[in-house]
Amino acid sequence: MRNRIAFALIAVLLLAAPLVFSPFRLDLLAKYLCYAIVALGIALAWGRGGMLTLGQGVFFGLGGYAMGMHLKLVEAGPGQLPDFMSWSGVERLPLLWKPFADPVFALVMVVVLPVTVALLLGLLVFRQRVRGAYFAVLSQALAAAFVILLVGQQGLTGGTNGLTNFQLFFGLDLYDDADRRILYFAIVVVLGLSYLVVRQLARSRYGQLLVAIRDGEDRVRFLGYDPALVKTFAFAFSAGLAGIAGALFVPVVGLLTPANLGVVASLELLIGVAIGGRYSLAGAVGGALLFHYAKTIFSEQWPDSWLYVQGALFVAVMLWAPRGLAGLAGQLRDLVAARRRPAAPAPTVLEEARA
Amino acid sequence: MGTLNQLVIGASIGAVLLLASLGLTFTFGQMGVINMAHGEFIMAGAYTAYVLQPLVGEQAVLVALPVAFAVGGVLGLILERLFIRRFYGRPLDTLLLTWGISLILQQVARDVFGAPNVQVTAPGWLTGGIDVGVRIPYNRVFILVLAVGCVAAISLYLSKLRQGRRMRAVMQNRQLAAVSGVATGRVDQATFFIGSGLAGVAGVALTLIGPVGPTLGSGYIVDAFLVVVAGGLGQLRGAVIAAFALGVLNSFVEFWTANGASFAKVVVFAVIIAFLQFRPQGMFVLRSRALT
Amino acid sequence: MSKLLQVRGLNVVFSGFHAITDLDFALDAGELRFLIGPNGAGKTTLIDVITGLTRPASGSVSFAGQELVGRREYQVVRAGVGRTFQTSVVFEELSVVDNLDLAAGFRRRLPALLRRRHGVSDDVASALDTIGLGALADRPAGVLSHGQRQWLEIGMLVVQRPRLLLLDEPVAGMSRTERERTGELLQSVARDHTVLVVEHDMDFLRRFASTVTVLHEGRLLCEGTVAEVQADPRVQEVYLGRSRDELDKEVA
Amino acid sequence: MAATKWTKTLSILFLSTTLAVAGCADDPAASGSSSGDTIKVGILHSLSGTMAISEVTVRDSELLAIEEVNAAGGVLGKKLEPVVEDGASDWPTFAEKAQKLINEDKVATTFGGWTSASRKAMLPVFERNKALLWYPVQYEGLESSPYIFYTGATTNQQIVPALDYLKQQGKKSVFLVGSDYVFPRTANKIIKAYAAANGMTVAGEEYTPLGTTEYSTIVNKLGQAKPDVVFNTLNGDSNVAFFKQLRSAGLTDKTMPTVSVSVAEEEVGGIGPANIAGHLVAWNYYQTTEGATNTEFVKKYKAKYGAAKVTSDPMEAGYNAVKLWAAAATKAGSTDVEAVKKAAGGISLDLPEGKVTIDGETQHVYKTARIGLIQPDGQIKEVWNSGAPVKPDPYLKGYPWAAGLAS
Repeated sequence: MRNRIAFALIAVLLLAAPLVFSPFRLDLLAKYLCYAIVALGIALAWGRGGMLTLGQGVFFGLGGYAMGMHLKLVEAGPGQLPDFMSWSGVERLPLLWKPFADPVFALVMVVVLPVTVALLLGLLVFRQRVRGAYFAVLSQALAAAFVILLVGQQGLTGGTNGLTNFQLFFGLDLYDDADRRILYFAIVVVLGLSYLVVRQLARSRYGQLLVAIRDGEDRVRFLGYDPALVKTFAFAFSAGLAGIAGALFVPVVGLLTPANLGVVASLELLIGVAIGGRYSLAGAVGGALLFHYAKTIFSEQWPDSWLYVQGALFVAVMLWAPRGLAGLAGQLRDLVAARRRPAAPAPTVLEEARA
Repeated sequence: MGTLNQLVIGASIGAVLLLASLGLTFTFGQMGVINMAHGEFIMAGAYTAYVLQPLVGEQAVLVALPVAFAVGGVLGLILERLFIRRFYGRPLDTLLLTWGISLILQQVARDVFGAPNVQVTAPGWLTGGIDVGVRIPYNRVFILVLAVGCVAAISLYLSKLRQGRRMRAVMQNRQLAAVSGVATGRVDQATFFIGSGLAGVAGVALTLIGPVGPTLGSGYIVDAFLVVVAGGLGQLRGAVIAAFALGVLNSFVEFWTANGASFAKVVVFAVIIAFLQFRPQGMFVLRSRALT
Repeated sequence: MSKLLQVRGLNVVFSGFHAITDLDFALDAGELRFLIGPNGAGKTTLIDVITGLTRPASGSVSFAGQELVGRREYQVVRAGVGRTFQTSVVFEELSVVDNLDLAAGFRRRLPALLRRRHGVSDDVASALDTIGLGALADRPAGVLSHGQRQWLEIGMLVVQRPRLLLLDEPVAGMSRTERERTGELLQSVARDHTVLVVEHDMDFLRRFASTVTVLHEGRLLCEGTVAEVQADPRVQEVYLGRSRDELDKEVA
Repeated sequence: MAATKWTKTLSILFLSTTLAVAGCADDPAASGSSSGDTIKVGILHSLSGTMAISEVTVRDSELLAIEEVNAAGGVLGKKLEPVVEDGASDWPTFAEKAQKLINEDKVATTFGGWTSASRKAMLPVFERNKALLWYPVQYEGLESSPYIFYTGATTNQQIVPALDYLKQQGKKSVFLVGSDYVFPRTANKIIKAYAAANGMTVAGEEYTPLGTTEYSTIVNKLGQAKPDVVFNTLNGDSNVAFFKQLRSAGLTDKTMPTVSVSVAEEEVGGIGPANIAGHLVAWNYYQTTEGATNTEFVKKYKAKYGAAKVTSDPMEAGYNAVKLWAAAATKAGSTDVEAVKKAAGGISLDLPEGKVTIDGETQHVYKTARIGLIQPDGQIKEVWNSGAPVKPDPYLKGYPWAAGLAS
């Protein structure tokens, strides 16, 4: 019951935000909410499933590019080329782009593209029991390789410039503040729905299975489950969420470039979750909002020291609050309990030490 | 002709990769610690050469090698004592922790040495090259020799010295080593000191061929980790083979395809994923009966 | 009557070391068999091979007419072979019931998995009853004692209704009363399952075993009732040909 | 997870965020530019991240120019008040900060950007808000936004003159090496068209990802192709690796001359003058460019930021941007964007690079093209110039061979 009240309260607050904020700040909030959607997926894959994905930007990008390509084609009008193609010397619309003129196709691809890539990578690596640090390193390499691929195909992808300059989003005029408000509401709704779905997933038997795999993958294997499939599903699900977030990010921010999905961007998606608390969905959402908000504030006030702050955040959270802000309360409780019963074996969080 | 050239070039790319990843085979391979700040230790090594330059003059690079080993080693030791020590068994948390530290170190370098690249002059005797169809610059030969020398020194250390044997013992079975009277904490410190020291040495070598700036290390870190992953945990020969294989692969893809440099990176990634399909633990594995 | 489990000509080699050599081994349905032998005899390795964890150099393992060699671990489990490990692994963050439910649900398809657990299924309830952890059902498994964990593990096996249970040193590290409880549990489980137990504890063996197989240096040494085996001179040599000290260590 | 725990956490996290963001919403900065006795102007460059190396110096020279304008009485009797924001080498951040400068700080104009990507990211923001951006770096052309003034060179003021120079020097074959992004790709397209029309051959074309530091293979390809000259559009760190590895492979400025369009005095320091001395660059300004205005500029710059600092083309173009805007606003008698735009055309000032005139039609500036030779001391000596300022032609309409490049 209390959960529902809190959920309703937050929903009301988010829906009331346009009354308080200037359009500029509302845009920023909308952007943070996109990151929060990604955070939900990371909390599922990393917090529950123990898969430290350092390449979530790739999925964010795939969703974003699927959407961006569609918007670019709408912008250009039928039979016309998107602006960047003309200055990249492309004369005919590449085959890859053609189906994206269809809005339904583009929307489907927003989810299908990232999910497919995640399924493929997941099945390949998880079946071979590549996990833990190895998986983290590989997912990071994926992000690095993906960026290089995007940048290298300038005629197809806009290169480093990425896709920019969108004015229309499914009938919304992105130059108009009222229409942008509608976009904001849409994002709030998507975030709310994503939250509910991930929560259901986390509480289901599947969610328990995922936690079990995180804490003892081999043991689960001897219970007759195929951990590779279970993990791949969670990984693909988180990829799908990232894709949706990327697709919403494009109209909010008005552009998408490879820099938004590279190694550093992917890590930034992760650190919000770490700060908020990877084991708590609400913590992950809150952490993502807080981190990106802090990033905006710091880079406005003390641009030179942002790296120090960001670095210190990583260190402090890992050192003193590995369960994030959401875990701090529990940590304090454990601490008090440990004082009372000095020898109490506090349950520790297991992670795979070896690949 | 072209093939031979590219083999030679591949070997020299491999030597750079090997040098950059050698320290990681210790810290990542032996201790399971993903040290994202490894790249910044490389950077520290490079800046060591820069700082020594006005004091030593032309031979700064040579003098810098041992000094950078110490600088990197001490940085690694501090990192281990202050932080990593508390993180054993939590490798993924270590990754994020050290990423934070790497950001801080980068900004420190920016504040101390300035954002622009600085210049380290190579000693005169390293400026020439040998002609074998393709010209192999002396500085590449130097890097190759340095890499091979480091590998030789490490394998000697691991097999012949008592300290080194302890290190191997801890790596293979920490608990068993601990109950057999090995001070694992001491060994961890030594491992981190050497691993980070090697990063420092790599940094000095990299001043010969590339830029010296605050982001020097971050350019190598992903590749270096890939080498260790492909080579297998804690496997010196795995890392050596992986580094040279990736180097040669890189040079061939880059040579035979148009716009190859971009393409090569993608191919290398794909090949590693494919490779892990039949060698999921990397090239060489330690057999163990433990569950997970 | 055909055997439930039939191991033929098994060889396992770990980088030059022969862990198991030309082993033939069989188990009838409904049997409770103990597997003993000094360290390095190949007991755990045999279990590893049966459950797919270790790939043999040669030989076959047929279970109820199906070949197990070459299958992945989870496929072996689905064929009806369950096992425990020397160090118990239960899922500490999940409650005792959830642990059992997880084990019971390994044949569930995805849509069923995606639902939350409502109530306790009959299988889980009866397993909970068998292992005697009913009072702790909703506590996280992390708070259980060592003995309770082992029982929970056995419960997690039972609830999967396997045709063969492989227990690897179930009473290692247990107190006297815990061992007693485990023995009773073992007997009740053995009533309707085929069970193979790897055990060092001679006392436990004498109290609860009927037939015993002795392995030594990767080969089958002898097979028989407890009394037969104890009387076998080769077994005495293997065990008693050492100092008393070593033997104590071995059986502790 | 205990249910109540996360509920509390979420509420607290969210409330704190909301309050904090709300706090910002009534930032006193939103007071507007026309009120009070100052005029706010935005400065938006990367102060952190990979581009900070280059962009910080441009910010510095822009601040110097603002100081000078203020010392001379300001604009329309009001002092300029710079609002500095960090683009953080991240293109969406550029868009975000541009929006902030326009909406919250209500700046009269903004000086900013370096990379093509940052400009493309900001362009829609300025067009949407009908606000003004002054972009101070040489770029790939093919653009003429009504809300951007371009004070760096477009292609016909840098690349085309460099090609003219090479042709005049009798170079027949050219090898193209560039970083993989928009400027090098566009520049190379132009070069190929030029070569085709002028009897030159393109011996090869190679791109490397930004930040690449391994050039042995490309150097090997250069050695085999043996072109007369290498046209280098590499950016940033890659230049250091490229020139070091080129030199150690035994290819010198004599055997493998190069002409670079992204290497200025700043970069020469990092590459090491010994590694690059004797190679060519193409810009519109060098620290050594003759003239009293430049002597004064260099003196003031060093006085403010340190004697060891060098001045370079983009810094000078940033400095120019401030001066040109101030002149336009003064002429318009207002900081209103449309009025400034209208007044800007034809404004001509004597600036460090010489006479600079705003072309009202394209909103670019007339600039003198200069080819320079890198000296062992790290300075660049001019060896050729176009004689007179070149009229900007971002779409290369005046060059028949370039027809079809900009479709």
